[in-house]
Amino acid sequence: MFELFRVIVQRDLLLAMRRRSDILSTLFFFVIVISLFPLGIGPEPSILREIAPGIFWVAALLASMLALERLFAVDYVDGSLEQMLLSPQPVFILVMGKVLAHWLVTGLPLVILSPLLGIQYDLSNEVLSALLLSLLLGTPALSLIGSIGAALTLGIRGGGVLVSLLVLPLYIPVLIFGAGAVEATVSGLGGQGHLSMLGAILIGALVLAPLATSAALRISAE
Amino acid sequence: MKKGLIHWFKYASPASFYPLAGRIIPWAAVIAVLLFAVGLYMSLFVAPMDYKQGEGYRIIFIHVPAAWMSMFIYVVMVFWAIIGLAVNTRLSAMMAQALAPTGAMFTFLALWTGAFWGKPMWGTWWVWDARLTSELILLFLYIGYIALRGSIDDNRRADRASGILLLVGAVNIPIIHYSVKWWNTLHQGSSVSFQQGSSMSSIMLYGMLIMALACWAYTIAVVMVRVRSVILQREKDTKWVKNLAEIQS
Amino acid sequence: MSIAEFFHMGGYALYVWGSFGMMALLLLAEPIMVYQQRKSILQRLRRMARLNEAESS
Amino acid sequence: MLEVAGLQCERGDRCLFSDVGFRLQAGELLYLHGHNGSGKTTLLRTLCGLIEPTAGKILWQGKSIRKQREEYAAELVYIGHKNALKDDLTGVENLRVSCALDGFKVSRQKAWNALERMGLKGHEDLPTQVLSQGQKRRVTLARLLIDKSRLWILDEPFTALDVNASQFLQSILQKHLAAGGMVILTTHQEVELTSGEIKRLRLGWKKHNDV
Repeated sequence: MFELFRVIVQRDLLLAMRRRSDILSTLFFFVIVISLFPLGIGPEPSILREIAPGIFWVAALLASMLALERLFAVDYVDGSLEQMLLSPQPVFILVMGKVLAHWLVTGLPLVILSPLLGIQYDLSNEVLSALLLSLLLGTPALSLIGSIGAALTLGIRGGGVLVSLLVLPLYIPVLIFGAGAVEATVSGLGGQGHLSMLGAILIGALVLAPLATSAALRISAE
Repeated sequence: MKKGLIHWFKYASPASFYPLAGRIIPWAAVIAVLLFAVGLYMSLFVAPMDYKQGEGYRIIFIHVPAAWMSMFIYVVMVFWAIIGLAVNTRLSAMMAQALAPTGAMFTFLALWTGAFWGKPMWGTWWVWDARLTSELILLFLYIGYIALRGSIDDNRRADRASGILLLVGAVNIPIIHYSVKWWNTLHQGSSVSFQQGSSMSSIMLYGMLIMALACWAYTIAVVMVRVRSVILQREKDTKWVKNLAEIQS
Repeated sequence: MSIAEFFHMGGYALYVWGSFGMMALLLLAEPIMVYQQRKSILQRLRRMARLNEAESS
Repeated sequence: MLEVAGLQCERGDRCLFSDVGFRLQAGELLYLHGHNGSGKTTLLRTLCGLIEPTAGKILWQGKSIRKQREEYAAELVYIGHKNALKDDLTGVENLRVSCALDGFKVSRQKAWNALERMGLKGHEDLPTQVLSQGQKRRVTLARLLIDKSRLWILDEPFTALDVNASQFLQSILQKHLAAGGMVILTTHQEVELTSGEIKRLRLGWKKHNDV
């Protein structure tokens, strides 16, 4: 069972490495969105510090949602998805593998880069670490929840727009607790409560989302 | 016991549900009209003016029932989705499909009346109050369901995919609601809420209950008409539809 | 209470009637739309039935 | 043994086929005939368990495949008309992944040998996007040389293959049947068997007779 998980993760990482533009486009989307806000709002550091948590989290939400399109679509088109569904292992193992690889490729770089971007917003070290931690807990949850939407809209015309319609409302708790953790740190209250809620959401998503996604994949691949 | 079960399964087939729904419609419609007449009379004439909110509070006679309905209907849709996924009856997915537009309509109505209540009470049309925000997210969930259903051509796939979406939404709603509440208390939004300040008099409670029942009867009537349309559309190639009196004439 | 007073709603006319009006609008429009939908489906099915009859005879 | 009875399938409110039934024993090959749009691919995918039939049952070793999805999947190879290859991976990598998905761990050397036997010598470690259609098909079919599953369900396996390759594929099929395997396929090409039995199933024959 673990062998298959490893094979899938390895395969998807290898594919991503051979086609690096996909990784980079998500990352640069994140960078550009975050860099645009000061241009629209003005360079006043006190304002930027205040809005930074919300901007980082909304940008992360959008970036993760944009990346969802590629999660299953390519496998669906070339027939690999059928082969995965016909594997003698439980499908949710496969889903976990694919989501993990997807997160490593589209989520993790964004998490790692966020402290660097945080400097643009004049954030203190403490806030930067809270931002890093909240994104580290939150973005995998986003990938997991988003995988349900990606699976449901496979092969549907206008699927990209539809995914955002289905998935964004479900992202709201992650957004609230993620941005809340950073904000609480900014205001000196400490973000532990928010972070533990994010952790709870991540665990919940880890248990439930792969099941829903594999059911959705079976339906969509018919 | 066994006989009762068979009886129920009989109505689970679209062919036998279709005439049953047809018989329900006039009854539900008449009840809805009567209850609305009583409810409106109570809410506009009988209920006394509120000492704090003036005549403006009369809005809650439609706001609260609409908000109840928006949530009830979602729960009912989830119920049908579970039945549909578990037992694989076509009718249950059709019921969920027929309920969705009415549910979205009540959600919109709750938001609209919330805004019209908020303007005189809070001074702005929109306040990020926990209740209104949750209602807004519920509207997004309804729209997502309708959009997903509408963009899948194959009915069987549409039934099952939208069923899964409803289930996912049902798991998420409590989490969303809780997180919005948490967020709201942290940000110290509104201090006036709908029930606060005015102790609910029994006449108000009855008025709201009657309005809610009227909305129920209305929903049943409208949904039955709509589910009949859905049945006709999806079963158009079957013999029983071709032999219907409505079509033969 | 005079009629003018009733419609004035103690200064809340816009809000109260805006809400009740929207409800009336929606609850009247939806049944009409649903009924129209049913009529058009029945019409289409009837046309199809007639076509089939013409073909088979 | 694969037993199918009363199978019915609808796609988009249209009944594609109904009351399909057959029985397939070890060493038997089932040909699926039918004009375009008669539901051959749908039937094959239904037999794999990818599509749920609207009526009827599919039994593997006397037990419904829905109740033993994983056990059944372990005994099954399905090759659809899509090649399920990743353009950015090499032939060897593709083959190893597809075998791993079916539960077989394959060494690099073994995968390399299988591709060589399929006539892909010198192309083993090229990304499959530079290969021709026929060569891609061979990479996909190389799985049949390694996989030990008993039931093969093949959708148009001969498309894009040249004479040599299709003869080689025929010999693979014969060997599989002789060893007690089962094959279900759709094709325009006849397979000559030295042992075992050929069964035929024609889909949509009613419409066919009308024409």
